[in-house]
Amino acid sequence: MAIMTLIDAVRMAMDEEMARDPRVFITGEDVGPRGGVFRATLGLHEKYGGERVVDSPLAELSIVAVGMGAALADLRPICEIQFADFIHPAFNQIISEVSRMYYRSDGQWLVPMVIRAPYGGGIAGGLYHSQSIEAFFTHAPGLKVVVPSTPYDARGLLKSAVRDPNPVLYLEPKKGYRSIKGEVPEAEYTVPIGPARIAREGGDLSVFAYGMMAHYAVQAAEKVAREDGIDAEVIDLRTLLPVDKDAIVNSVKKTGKALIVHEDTHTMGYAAEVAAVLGDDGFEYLDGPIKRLTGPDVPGVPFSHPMQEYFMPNPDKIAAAIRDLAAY
Amino acid sequence: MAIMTLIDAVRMAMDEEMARDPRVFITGEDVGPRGGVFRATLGLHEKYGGERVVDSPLAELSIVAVGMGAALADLRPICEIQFADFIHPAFNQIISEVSRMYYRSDGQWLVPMVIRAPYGGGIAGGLYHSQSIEAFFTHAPGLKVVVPSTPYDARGLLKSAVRDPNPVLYLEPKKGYRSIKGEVPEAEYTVPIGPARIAREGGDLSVFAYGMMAHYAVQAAEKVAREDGIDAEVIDLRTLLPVDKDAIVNSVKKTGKALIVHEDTHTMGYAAEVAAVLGDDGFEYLDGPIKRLTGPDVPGVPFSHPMQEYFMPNPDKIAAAIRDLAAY
Amino acid sequence: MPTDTATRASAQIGEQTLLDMFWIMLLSRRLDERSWMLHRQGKIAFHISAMGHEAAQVAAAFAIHRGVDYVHPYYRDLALVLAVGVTPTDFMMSLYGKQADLSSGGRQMPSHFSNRSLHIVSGSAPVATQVPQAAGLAFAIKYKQRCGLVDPNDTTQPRLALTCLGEGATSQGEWHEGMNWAGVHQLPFICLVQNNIYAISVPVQSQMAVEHVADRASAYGVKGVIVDGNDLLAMYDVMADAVQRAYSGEGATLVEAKTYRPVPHSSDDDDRSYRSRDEVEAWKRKDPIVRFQRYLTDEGLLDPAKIDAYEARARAEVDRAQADAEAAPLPAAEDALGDVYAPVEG
Amino acid sequence: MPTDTATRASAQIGEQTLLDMFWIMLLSRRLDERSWMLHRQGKIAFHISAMGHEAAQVAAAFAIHRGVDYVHPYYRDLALVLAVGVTPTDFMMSLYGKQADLSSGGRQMPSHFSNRSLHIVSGSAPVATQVPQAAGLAFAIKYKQRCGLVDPNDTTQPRLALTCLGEGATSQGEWHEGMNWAGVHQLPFICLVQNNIYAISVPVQSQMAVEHVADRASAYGVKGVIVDGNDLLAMYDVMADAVQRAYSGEGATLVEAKTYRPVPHSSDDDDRSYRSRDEVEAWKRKDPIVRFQRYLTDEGLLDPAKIDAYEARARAEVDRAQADAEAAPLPAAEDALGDVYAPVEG
Ligand SMILES: Cc1ncc(C[n+]2csc(CCOP(=O)(O)OP(=O)(O)O)c2C)c(N)n1
Ligand SMILES: Cc1ncc(C[n+]2csc(CCOP(=O)(O)OP(=O)(O)O)c2C)c(N)n1
Ligand SMILES: [Mg+2]
Ligand SMILES: [Mg+2]
Repeated sequence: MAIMTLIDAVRMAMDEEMARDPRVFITGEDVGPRGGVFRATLGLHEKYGGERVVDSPLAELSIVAVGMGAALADLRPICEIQFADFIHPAFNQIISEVSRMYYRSDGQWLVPMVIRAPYGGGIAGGLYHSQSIEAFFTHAPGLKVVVPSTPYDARGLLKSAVRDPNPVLYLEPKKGYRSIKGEVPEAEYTVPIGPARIAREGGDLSVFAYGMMAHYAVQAAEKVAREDGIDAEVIDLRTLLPVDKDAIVNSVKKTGKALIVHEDTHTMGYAAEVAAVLGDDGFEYLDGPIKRLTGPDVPGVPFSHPMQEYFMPNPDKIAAAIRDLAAY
Repeated sequence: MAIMTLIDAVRMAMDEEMARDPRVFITGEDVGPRGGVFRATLGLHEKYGGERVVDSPLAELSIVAVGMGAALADLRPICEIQFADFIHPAFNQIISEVSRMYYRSDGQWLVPMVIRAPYGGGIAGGLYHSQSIEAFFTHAPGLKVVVPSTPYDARGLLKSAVRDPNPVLYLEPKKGYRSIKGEVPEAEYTVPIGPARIAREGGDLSVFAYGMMAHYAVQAAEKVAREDGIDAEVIDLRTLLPVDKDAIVNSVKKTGKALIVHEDTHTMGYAAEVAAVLGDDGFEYLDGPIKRLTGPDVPGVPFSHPMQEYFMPNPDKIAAAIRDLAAY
Repeated sequence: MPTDTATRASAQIGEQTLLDMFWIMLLSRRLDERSWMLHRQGKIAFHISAMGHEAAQVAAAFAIHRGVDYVHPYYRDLALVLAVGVTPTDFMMSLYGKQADLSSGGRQMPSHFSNRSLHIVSGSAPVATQVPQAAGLAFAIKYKQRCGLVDPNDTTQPRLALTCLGEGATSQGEWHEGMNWAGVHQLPFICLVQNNIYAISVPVQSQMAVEHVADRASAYGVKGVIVDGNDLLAMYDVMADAVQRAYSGEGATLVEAKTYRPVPHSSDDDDRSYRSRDEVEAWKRKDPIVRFQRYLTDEGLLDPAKIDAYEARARAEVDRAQADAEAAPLPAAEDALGDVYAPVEG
Repeated sequence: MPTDTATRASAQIGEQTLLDMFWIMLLSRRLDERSWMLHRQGKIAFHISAMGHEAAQVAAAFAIHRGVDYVHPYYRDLALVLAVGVTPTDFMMSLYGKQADLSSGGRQMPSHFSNRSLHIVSGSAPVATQVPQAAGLAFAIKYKQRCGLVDPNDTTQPRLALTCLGEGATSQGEWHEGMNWAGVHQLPFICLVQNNIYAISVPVQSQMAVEHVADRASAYGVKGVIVDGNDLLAMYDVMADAVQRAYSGEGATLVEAKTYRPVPHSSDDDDRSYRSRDEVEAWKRKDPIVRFQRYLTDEGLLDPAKIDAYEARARAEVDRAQADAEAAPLPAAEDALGDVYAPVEG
């Protein structure tokens, strides 16, 4: 077991899959000699050559569309979107094309591709380098949306994504690229796409989160356990689409209360879906209102520090929300 | 009072606003001599000339972006997207630009524009001529999203949209363009963007809907009133963003039960937000699970009749859901 | 493309192939006419036509390795896909939204062609999305050759990607980006623009400030060629040259076929608001099928009796296709739920 | 553009204006250098530089009606916006994310310029989105003139829209669509591409298969011009011509300024992985400010003493701007919530 950062685990997964399957290639802006602006592909151009690690033009829709075409021809593209904020030009390709091809062709044509995108705030990136984009893409049946929060999962889920016959949008919590460290076995493994993970067991209430917020939720849970004796369960959702309804409902069956946390803005954020699942399938188990702790309804994460901090959820805000809910 | 179709009311609103304000112009594909593929702009090219009713290139992102630029220069564009399905190429412009300009410029720059788009299924349009797109755009603070369901509202809300200093996405339920008829006064009026409308008062449970589904919900409510003595309240949400939380919670305060209906697919559809609002702010009033009746989680509305009917909610399905919920 | 008649690629086409090309054009036309009629009869919900474009499409299909090279067509490509191997019955099944519709099982509207075994890629409705995808198909071809996954000379493998669209659709950013990839990576890629001078009602002058779509090729370092799309042999010559360039690694070609749609945009359209009847009639006189039939007659390959035989065969095929489609079952309602995710192995 | 020296537009520039142009370039450079230093000192989070691009930008600004014509800049346009009227203090406020940041109140990262009273439109980070918007601004100018909302000769009104971007950003569909509108509607629009041969690390050869971005102009029926962007006077000539075309209704111009960025892409970049130090050094020798300073010295407009005076003034302005920005308050945390919707009247 080695201790590894999240971004190293991402790179390791790509390296392994490229070594394993000559159909796997990478494209995106600056992924070549530069190794990506976050260095996720560092060394891969040197190792696999310019044929398989391809600097794309500065044009996201075609990064995705060319990847899709290559996937139709049975290659296994990994397309990097430099920042999740810049995926929007590719929206039409992802929504109208990538996610619908299998269905619209009656199961004839597969699109086995991965779209990787660093997402999230708290990094002084302002409106356009901080976005959470999962809400848009979890409304796209046919697509899978995955958000790893640990190096272990980052490696295992990305390997599963590359091998999945379906398109996978793989969102990497970039604030944690280097700050999140964790154990990663040397031996190969995969983590299945689909099931959520219990990040901390608890009986008093359930906190649902993913990405950076899964860490903050665990920190907050530890804090309220220490300080208030509240025993919160933390569910790291990991796969956002398809929704792991069982994991969501089962936790609340046990705890009776739910707090959903994300850094994305409030209205129509992913927490709405979790809340809606609970409001129906979990209704009988609920002992309190379903709470959402999210970014506020503003057009983006502001740059300047006080406003950014105001926007972002953090362990203290989560702990406060846990206490309020526990007291209900 | 004249009886008018929904599309005639839309056209009337544009005509009036163009006559009233020389800054109002229309652009979009085929909006000129052809009068739009649905004939929403019929006669306007003749009346106002090619300078003010402008056939655009076949390119949605620039229809929106050019409209935005013109709005920044203090014109009042009405941009037509031929089918809501084809708005996705403009996603980046709408999400990153149109909806964020006012915030990112600290209130300096306004984007007073309207984007009209016929949306919705049940018209044998298949995946790409049947889409509901409100879920994507109600996650865009800074934008307003409006869906009229009656000719009266269609005229009044569109006039408000044209005069609004903020960008408004105006979604027209195209299946009802000609089938929905209603009274429209001769005198001018506007309908404010924001408040929902009680389409049918009732005390037993609340049905939330919009667009074509608001009509179906009323039909279903009349049916269960007649056949089962269930007295359902129907709320036509009309403005989806910002969310009219008060109207949602107040209705359930009265009825204790909520059914949310839309024709869009299930996961992360707009019903999730309504359910989430109720799961928190409405929790204390709930006497039963929050139910969603929606299209299934498939990539689009299928073309062939049996599959399309299976996909689409209709008055019978809504009536059945009302009965189930009432019996809870 | 050599203009010298003898060395023209079309001069090498065998007689039977010329007749086959004629046959596909005719079959497409009769199938198309029947579809319009079925729509008028209220039997089908929608039809969109290839009429007037048949020569451009059939020549394009015959110039590639049909059924092997990738084709990513657009909704107007009925004649093209028939030439590649789609049958009138396949098409009729989609018109009627029947379960046996090979392209989508009735999920898509008609004319959203797809046939995986023929290497016809499923298209959507938003125009031009197929262009960067086709660049991706072409990218994969080159990738596989260069990374040793296939033998570049293996003719059982796709060696180019052909995609089609209308002139209006070139206004989309999608087209720009696809063309740019094709140019930067010198891909085995052919973009065939069928310029019928209208995008629904919008004339080409409101669409672009250049006279020819092919004028845009140079912006991508791609070869651009203009051709009379109603002249089957000229069209074949241009396509054959583009195919040769693709096969030999010389890169991408943008072919602009000048043509016309003598009928409304689709069964939902009424073209009287945007063009004169005189204009339509003038173009009808340039009909590509009439023109090629005349040529074949002049060459002694066709005569009235043979034409009658082809016509009878076309009618029979279209009749049978219609009958088969009408007799075929609709999809089950629950088929709406299928094929959202492919199963994960292992 | 006339090449004859005497009739060149730049020959008409008055001496004081030449010195003003020099001054803005110098001020931009010194402000830019200070910003890099502040980043190294950990005082600011981010800087992105105009270095090397100053001549292209300043010439562009001086050729238009500054503060009146619309400018929709990109993140590299520090010298351009300074020339239009943004102050070093304004810029420093944005570097420090202070409440007094005029462009965004601290909401945006630095170099997302905006100033409504100067007609500088707020930009975002996704590249090229400003291009079709600028076409919209130009569309509005023409609309207002043609619909009688303004007098075309009223020089207090904007008469053109200028937008800028890098060569890499022209790969975006957004650019294609904006250029297309500008061409179809013959808009008073200037697109200035600052071609510094890299998009972060990606060289222009991986970006496009044409040698010059200006080669793309013809695809839009737009005039394309290539110019040495490090030659202020040549740049001014080209821009003056483009402005004249815009003002007189002749339509849009694509200006490609060949230049170089001698520093990394931004404070987050390290350029050693993608280009040689030799290349960078060679370009540094073509520095546009050094070059123009030499020219002005040769012309007798500058001498070492005058240069020292400019340098001292620049240092003082930058010092004061920094001090003012450091002393200014941050936004309140709750300012995060403001300006989501403008209030509806009546
Ligand atoms: C993105 C998008 N916008 C609008 C439409 C609606 N639409 C369908 S075909 C068409 C015109 C296409 O014209 P052209 O590209 O010239 O092809 P043609 O039909 O003339 O062969 C339009 C506007 C669409 N399908 N996709
Ligand atoms: C849509 C989008 N994708 C990616 C980025 C990240 N990015 C910022 S600048 C840049 C390179 C721009 O290169 P170029 O257009 O040549 O301008 P330059 O910076 O060289 O002046 C990239 C890739 C972005 N800002 N927007
Ligand atoms: Mg056309
Ligand atoms: Mg550059």
